Amino acid sequence: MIIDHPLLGPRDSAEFTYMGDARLIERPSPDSPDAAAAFYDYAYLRDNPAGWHRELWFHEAGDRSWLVVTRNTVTHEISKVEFASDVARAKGRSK
Amino acid sequence: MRYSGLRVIKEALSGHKGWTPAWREPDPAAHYDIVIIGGGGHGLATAHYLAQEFGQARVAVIEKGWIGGGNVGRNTTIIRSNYLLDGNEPFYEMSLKLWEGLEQDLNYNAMVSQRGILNLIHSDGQRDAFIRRGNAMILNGADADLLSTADIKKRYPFLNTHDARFPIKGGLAQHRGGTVRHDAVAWGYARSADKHGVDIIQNCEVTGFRIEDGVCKGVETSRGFIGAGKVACAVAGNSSRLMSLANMRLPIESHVLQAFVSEGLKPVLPGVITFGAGHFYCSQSDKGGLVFGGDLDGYNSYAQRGNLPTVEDVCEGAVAIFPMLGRARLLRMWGGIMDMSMDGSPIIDKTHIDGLYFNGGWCYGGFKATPASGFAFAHLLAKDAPHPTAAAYRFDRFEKGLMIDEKGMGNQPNLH
Amino acid sequence: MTQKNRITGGQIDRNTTCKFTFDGRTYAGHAGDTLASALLANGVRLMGRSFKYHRPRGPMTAGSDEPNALVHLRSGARTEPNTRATTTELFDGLTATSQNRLGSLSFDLLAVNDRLSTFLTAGFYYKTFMWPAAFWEKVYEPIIRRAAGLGALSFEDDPDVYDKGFLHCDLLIIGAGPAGLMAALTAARSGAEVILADEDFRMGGRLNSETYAIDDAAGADWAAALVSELANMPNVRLLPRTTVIGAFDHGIYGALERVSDHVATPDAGKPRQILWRIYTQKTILAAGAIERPIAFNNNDRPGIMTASALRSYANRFGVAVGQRTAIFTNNDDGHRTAADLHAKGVKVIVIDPRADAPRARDYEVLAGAQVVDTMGRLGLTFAKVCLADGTERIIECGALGTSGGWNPNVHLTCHQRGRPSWNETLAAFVPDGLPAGMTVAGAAKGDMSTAGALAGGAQAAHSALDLKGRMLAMPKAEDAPVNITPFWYVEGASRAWVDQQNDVTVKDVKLSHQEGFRSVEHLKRYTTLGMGTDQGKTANIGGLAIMAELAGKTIPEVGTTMFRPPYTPVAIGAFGGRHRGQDFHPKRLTPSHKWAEEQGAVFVEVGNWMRAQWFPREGETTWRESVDREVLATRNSVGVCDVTTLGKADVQGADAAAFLNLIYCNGFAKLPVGKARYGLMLREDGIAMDDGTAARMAHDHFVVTTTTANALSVYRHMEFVRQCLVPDLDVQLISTTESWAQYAVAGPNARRVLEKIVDQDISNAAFPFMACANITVCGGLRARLFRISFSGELAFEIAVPTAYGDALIRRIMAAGAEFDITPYGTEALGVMRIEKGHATGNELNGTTTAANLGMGRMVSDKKDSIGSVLSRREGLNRADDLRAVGVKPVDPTQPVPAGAHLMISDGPVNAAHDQGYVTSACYSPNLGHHIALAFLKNGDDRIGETMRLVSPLTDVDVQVEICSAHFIDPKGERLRA
Amino acid sequence: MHDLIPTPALGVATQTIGTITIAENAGVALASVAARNGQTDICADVLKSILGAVPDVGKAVLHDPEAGFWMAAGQWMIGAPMDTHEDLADLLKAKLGDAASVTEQSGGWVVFDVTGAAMPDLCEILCNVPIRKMAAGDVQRTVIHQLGCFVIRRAADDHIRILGPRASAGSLLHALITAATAVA
Repeated sequence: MIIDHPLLGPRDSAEFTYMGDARLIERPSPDSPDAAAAFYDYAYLRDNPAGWHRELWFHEAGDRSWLVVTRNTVTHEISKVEFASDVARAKGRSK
Repeated sequence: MRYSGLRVIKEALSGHKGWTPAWREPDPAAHYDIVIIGGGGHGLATAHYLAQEFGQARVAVIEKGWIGGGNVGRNTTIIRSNYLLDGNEPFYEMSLKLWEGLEQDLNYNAMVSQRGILNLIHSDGQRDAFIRRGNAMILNGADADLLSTADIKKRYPFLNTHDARFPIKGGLAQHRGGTVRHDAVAWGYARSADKHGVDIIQNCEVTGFRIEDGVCKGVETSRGFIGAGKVACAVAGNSSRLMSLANMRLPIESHVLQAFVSEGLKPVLPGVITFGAGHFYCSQSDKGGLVFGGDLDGYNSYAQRGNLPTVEDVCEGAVAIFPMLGRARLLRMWGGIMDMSMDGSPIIDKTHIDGLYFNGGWCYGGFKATPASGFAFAHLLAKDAPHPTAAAYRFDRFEKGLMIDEKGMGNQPNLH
Repeated sequence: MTQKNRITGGQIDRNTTCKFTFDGRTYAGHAGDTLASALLANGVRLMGRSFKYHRPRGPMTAGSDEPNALVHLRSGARTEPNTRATTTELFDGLTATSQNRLGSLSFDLLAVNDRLSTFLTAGFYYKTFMWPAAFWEKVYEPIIRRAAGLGALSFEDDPDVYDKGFLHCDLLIIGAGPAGLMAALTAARSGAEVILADEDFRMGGRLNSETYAIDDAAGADWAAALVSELANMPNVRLLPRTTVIGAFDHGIYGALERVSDHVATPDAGKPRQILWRIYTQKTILAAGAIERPIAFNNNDRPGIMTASALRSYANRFGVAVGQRTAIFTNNDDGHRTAADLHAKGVKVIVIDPRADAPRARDYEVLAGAQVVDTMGRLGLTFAKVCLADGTERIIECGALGTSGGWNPNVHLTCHQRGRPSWNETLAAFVPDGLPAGMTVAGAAKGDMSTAGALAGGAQAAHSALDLKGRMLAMPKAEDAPVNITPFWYVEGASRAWVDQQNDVTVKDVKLSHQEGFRSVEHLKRYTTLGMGTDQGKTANIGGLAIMAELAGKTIPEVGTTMFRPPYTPVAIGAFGGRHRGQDFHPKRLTPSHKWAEEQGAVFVEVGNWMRAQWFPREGETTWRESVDREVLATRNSVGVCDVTTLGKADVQGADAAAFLNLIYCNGFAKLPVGKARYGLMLREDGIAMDDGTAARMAHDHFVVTTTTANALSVYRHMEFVRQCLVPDLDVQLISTTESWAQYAVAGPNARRVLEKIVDQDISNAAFPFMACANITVCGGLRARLFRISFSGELAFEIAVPTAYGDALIRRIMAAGAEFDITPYGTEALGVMRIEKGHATGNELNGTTTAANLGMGRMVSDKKDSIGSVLSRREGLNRADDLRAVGVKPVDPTQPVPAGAHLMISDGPVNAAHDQGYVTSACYSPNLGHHIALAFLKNGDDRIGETMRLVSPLTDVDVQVEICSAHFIDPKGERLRA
Repeated sequence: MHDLIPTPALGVATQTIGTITIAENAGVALASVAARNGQTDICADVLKSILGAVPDVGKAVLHDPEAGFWMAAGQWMIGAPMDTHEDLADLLKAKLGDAASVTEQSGGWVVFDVTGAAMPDLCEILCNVPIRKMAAGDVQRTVIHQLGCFVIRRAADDHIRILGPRASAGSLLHALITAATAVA
C-alpha cells in the first residue's frame, strides 16, 4: 500500500508501523467518575467497520510521525492522511 | 448413505450411479429451536454436536454463501494443543481428542494426520518459555517432547543447522499435532448434521436480528424472517459486522492473514515446523503442496487478500531455515479474515441480549479449535451453561482484568 | 537423433545449435527454441506423467498455461521441479529429466492407477481409508503421499542468489504483443516513463506465432523493429523474461525477471532472478488470450494440444508436431491453424461440429463432425471421428489441435478480487472490476483481431496518460471477427479430461454435481479442478460450463473464474532475496566487539545484537567455569560489561519531567537534576511493559534507558504518547542507543578503577548511589556517568561517544589491571541480577503486573500515568495473585530449572494444583547452589514454605524452599558503599 | 586534552566493484536539532546563519563546512567535518540555547559515499527511493537490508551518501558490496 504522507508524499506502507483505531487518541480522563468503564471501552472495544476506518500509522522508517489514515478496510483505498498531533489538538488534547 | 471402502468399490462397478448428495438443500422453515448463523467449520460443528450429543433436532445453519467458504476453507490446516495458559490448554486438548475420533464420528475421512508439530527454539529465553509451556501441556494431560538440536537434525537434515543467523537450539514437539484436510471438515460436519436432521441453508444472508424487549426472537434474512428460540453467531472474521446489527461493539479487530501453497512436490516434510526466529511455519499436504504462512499483514482488513511485504517476510523465513526451499515455487497466495481479539483468545458466551449467543474472536487459531468450539458452543446453547473447558472465554474478562494472553501482547490485536 | 519434425521458417537461430539431454538422451535444438519445441522437433512428444493416473502426457500448449509438460530442469542442487518445458528457453548444455514416474517415463509402474481409475474418482478418499483408525498415518497416507506430488526437491541448499528491487514509472505495460507494443510506442513518444514487461524471452506475443502481416511486414518482423525502436528510447525500460506476477494495492506490482535462467549457471555474484516491486501510476494489461481445449474421450494423449500451440510450434519454432494433423475446432480461428499448417506442407484435416463450418479449397473439412475418441499408448496415432451423418471414421494423425475458443487472460484483473463478467459474443469471461489505475487492451480485453489489439493498445495508453493531440496512425492488419459456437465437450464423453494435470474428467464434474458440490468453489475443492501448477488457466472454464449444463444454469450463474497471485508459480527464493543464512537479519555489534573478539569471547544473539556471552580463559572446559569466575571476580573485586545494547533515548524540553511522569507509573516530576531513578512503564491495559532508569542531566534533559529487547517498541510508545495524547507538551525525543558506548563497571573496586579515568570527583559523597552527571574522562573527553547497579554491587555505568568505545574499554581494562578487573558477559550479568532479584524479560513477559513483580506500591495514585486506571481491575488484584519470590533447592546439589512448575509439596501434580512457575534460574557461585526466581500464588505469605518443583518435560521433581528474591545483600549496602 | 583515540565504525579501505566505488567516511560529525515548542522560527534563523538556508522537507543544504538535512517537522540533522567540529553539538547548543533540543549523533551513524555510473542500478536493488528522479540535495530516509538509513543525493550525479546505524556498519557494507557485485 501507499500512504500519502502530508509532508513527504507517497511512501510505502512497509515503512510504517500500524497500531489501529484512531480512537486511541481519545484517551479518557482518569479523574472522571466512570473512568474504569471509560478506559475499558477505550482500550478494548472497537467499531471494526467493513468500510472507512480511521487508523494510526507510525512512520518508523521515515520522520517518526504518527499519522491518522482514513482507509477503506474492504478495498484498502486511502482517502485522507493527517498528522495525529493535529487530530489530537482538534480533539482538544492540548495541555 | 454410509461411506466405506466396500461402498466405493460397489459404486465403481455400477458406474457411480448410487451416490447421493452429501446434504439436502432445504428451504428455511418458519421457526427453529436454534438458528446458527455461519456455515463454516464452527457453525457446522456446533450443529453436528447439538444434534448428535445434545439431542437438538430443530436446528438450522444459515450461510450467506456456500458452506465451508470462509476460514475453514482458507487456512493452513494445522491441529495442535500446545498452549500455555489454564484458560486455553484444556480446551485445545479436548479439541485434539475430538480430532482423533473425528472420522469414525462423522463417517467421513477428513484425513486427520498426526504427523507432529515442532516449534524451533533459538534462544535460552525461548527455551525457558517453551519448557514452561511443555510442562503446562503435560500437566493438562497433553503430550510434549523437548528435542535437542541433534534430534532435530536427524529428523530434518535439510534444516539450516550450518549457517543460520539464529541457530536452532532445540525444539518443543507435540507428536499428536498435525494437519487435517480442511474442506473435508466442513463437508463432514455438514453431512453428519444434515443426516441428524439439521437444515443447512446456503445463500441465505442475515440482514438483521429481531429483538423485542431485550429478547432475540429470530433473524431477518435475504430469504425472509426465520424465528428462533436461540440465535447462535459463529461467523469469525465477520463477527463485528454481524453483531453490529445487534448494536454490539466487540473486543475484536478484523485482520488479514495470508497463507501460501507451493507446487506439488514429492514428500519433503513429515510434520509441521514453526520457525522461532522469524515468521514462518510450514507443513506438506497429502497432495504434495507445501502449505505455509507467517504473520498478519498487520492492518485491519476485510479484503481477503494481502500485500507483498508480508509475502516476502514469510519467504525470507522460509529460505533462512529451509535453504532448499529457494527452488520450490510458490503457487498460490490467499488471505483470510481473522477475528483478532484483544488478548488473542476467543469468546464463547451469551450476549447481554437474551437468546443471542456468540462464538468468535478466534484470531488465527480457529481451525484447530473447530471440534471443541462446536462442542462447547453446543453445550452452552443446549444447557445455558458454559462447557468447563471454555468457561474462561467470557465477554466480561476484559472489564474484569481476566485476560487470557498467551503471547503477552496486551490489547493490541495485530500483535497476537 | 535428427530433428525430423523441423520444418522451414520461424524465429529460431539455425546457426546456433544447442545440445541438451532429456532423460539421459542427447538431442540438438537451436537458440530461440523452448525445451518443448526442441523435443518436438526431435520427434519427442511424451514429456511427462499426469498427477493422479500417471497418464502419458506431452505439451498441450506453447506457453505458461501448460498443464502437462512439466520436467525436472537441471540437476543436483540446482534441480527445478515442475518446470514447464513450454517456457524453458533452450541453452547449450541444458539437462532435463521427466518426473512423477516410478520406472521409466515410457513404462511408469504407477500407471496402474489409470487401470484403477474407475475406483479413484473425485473425492473417493473422503469415503474410505477410515478403518482401522490407526492405519491412516501408518499405512494409507504414506502410500498416498509417495504417489502424490509432482517433481522432487534436491534436499540440498539452493546454490543460487536472488535479488529484490524497486522500480518506479508512470506507465507499466504488461505484455509485449500488438496491443502492448502499440501502447508502449504511444506512451514512449509522449515522454512518459514506461516499463514494458513480457514473460517471453522474445517480445511480440502472438505476432511471433502468426503468419499475417502488419502493413507490409511479417507480424514478427514488425514487432522486432518496434521493440528495437523502444529499446533506444531513454524513457523506456524493456523487461523481457519478466512475468508480472501480481497486482497489489495502490499501483504496486510484483514482477519476476529471470536474469540467468537461460544460461547453465549464473555468473559469480549475479542473481538467478530478481523480484521487482514496480511502483506505477497507471497500468495497461495487454496479456493476450488463452485458447481453451475441447473435452472428448482420451483427449490427453501426447500429440493432442491446442490448435494455437500447433500454430506456434510451426510458425515460430519451425516444428511440425505431426506430418499428418487433425484440427478439432468450434470457431474460425481453428481453421487459421489448418491453413498455416497446410501452407507448410503438413497434411491437414479439420473437424468442426458446426454444420456451417467454413469450407477450404486445399484440405478436407468435416462439418458437423466431432472427435469422439483417440488411440495411441504413448502418443496419438489415430483419432475416431463421428461424422455429421452419425457414421464413424478413423483418422490417422500424429497431432491433433483442438480449439474451443479463446479466453481473455483476465488473471491479473482478479488479484484485487475483481470478478470477470460473461461475454456472449466471445463465449468467454472478460475483465470486470479492475484494480485502480489498470486498463486492459487487446485480446485480454476481448479485442481478438490484430487491428483491434493495435488500436486498443494505442487508445489505452492515450487515455491512461490523459494525452492530448492525435493518436498515432494505425498500421494495416487483419481484422477478422470472432465467429464461435460454444462447444465444451463431446456428448457422452466420460474419460474426457477437463483439467489434464490433476486428472479431472467430465465424469468427475458430473459426480461432483451428483453429490451436491455445485458451486464453483465446491467443484474446485471437491474435484481439485484448477488446483494444479497452471491454476486451471485452460481448465476452469470447461468445468464451469459442464457444471452449468448439469445444473441447468448459465455459466455466470454457476460462478466465475477467479485467479490469485502469482500469475505463474514463483521460486520462493526470489521472494526471500538475500535474506538467507547469516544475512537473514543484519547484525548489530557493540563498541567493544572487536576487543571482545580479541579476548576470545563467546557471542550470543540478543535480537539483532551480538553480545559477549562469556569470556573463556585458558584451561576452562565448561561455560559454567567461566561464568562462575566472572561472577565471583566482579563481586569480590571488579568486573566490566558492555551494556550499550540497552535502549537509550534523549528526552528534552521544558515539559520533559511532566512527560516522564505520564510515561512511568512512578513519579518523576520531583527528580532532582543529577539524579537517576528506576522507572516502571505500564501498558494502557495496566500490565508492565518495560523498565529502566531515567537520569535527569538538566532540568530540561533526561536520559532514559529501556531494556534491549523493547528499545524500539518503547520509543514508538513514547512518540505515541507525545504526539497523540499530549501534543502540546514541550518535549522532544530522539533515540541515542547507538550514539553512546556504555559500560557497567561493578564491584567493590569499581570506584578505584574509574577514579583513574574520570576527571571529576566520584567519591561516595560527591557521587552517591543513583547520581548521574555529564563528566569528562581521560583528560577531557565528554562522557556521562551513572551510579546505577544491575549487579547489586557498587557500580557505575559510564558512557562515551561510540567512536571512543573501543579506546575506553581498553583504558578501563588497563586501569583495572591492578584489581584483576574481569570482563563479564550476558551469562554472568544474568547470574548477578538473579542473585539480586532483578526482573528482566523472563519476568516482564507481557502478562505480569507491577503487583506481581512486587512493585505494586510504585503505581502512584496521586497522578495520571499510562495504565494506572486499568491496573486496578479486580482480576489484576486478586488475593492469591502471583508474586515474585526466590526459590532454592532443599538439597543444594539439585537444580531448580526455569520453566518448572511449583506444586504443594504433598499435593497432587496436575494443572489444577499448579501454584506457579520458575521464570529464571542459575547456579549461584556465591551461594554454592542453584537459585531461581519464580512467580508463586500468594507468594509474599509463603516465604519459608517447602514446595515441590516439577518439570515432567525434562524429568525434574525436586523439593524446594520459597525465599526472598534478594539472595544477595538484601539491604542494598554494597551498592551504596 | 584527552588522549583517547576514536575508531571508525569499520576502518575499511575504499572498495571498487565494477564502476561503483564504496568508501567509508569517518570524518563526519553529526548532531540533531529539534525545535522547542513555538521556537521553530528562531531555530530557522540560527540554521540559516550556519547553513545559509534552512533545509526544506526532504532536502539537504550541502553547505561547507557545515551541511544539514531535514529529518522531521521542526527537526534537522547537522553535519560538519569531525576534525574541526567534533564538538558540533555544543557549538549548536550554544547558538540555539533554549530554542532547541540538541543531541550529539556522531556516534550513532556510519557514513558511506557511493559513487559510479551504476549507482542508480545499485539503489534500485537496495532501497525504495526513486533514485533516477532525485536531484542534488534530495534526501530520503529509507530501509536498506532492514536498516533505517538516510540516502542523500550529493552534488555529483553519480554520488549518494548513505547514513546507516553504526552498530550495523558491517551488515550495511556487506549489503552494498553484494548489490554492487550484482549490478556491476
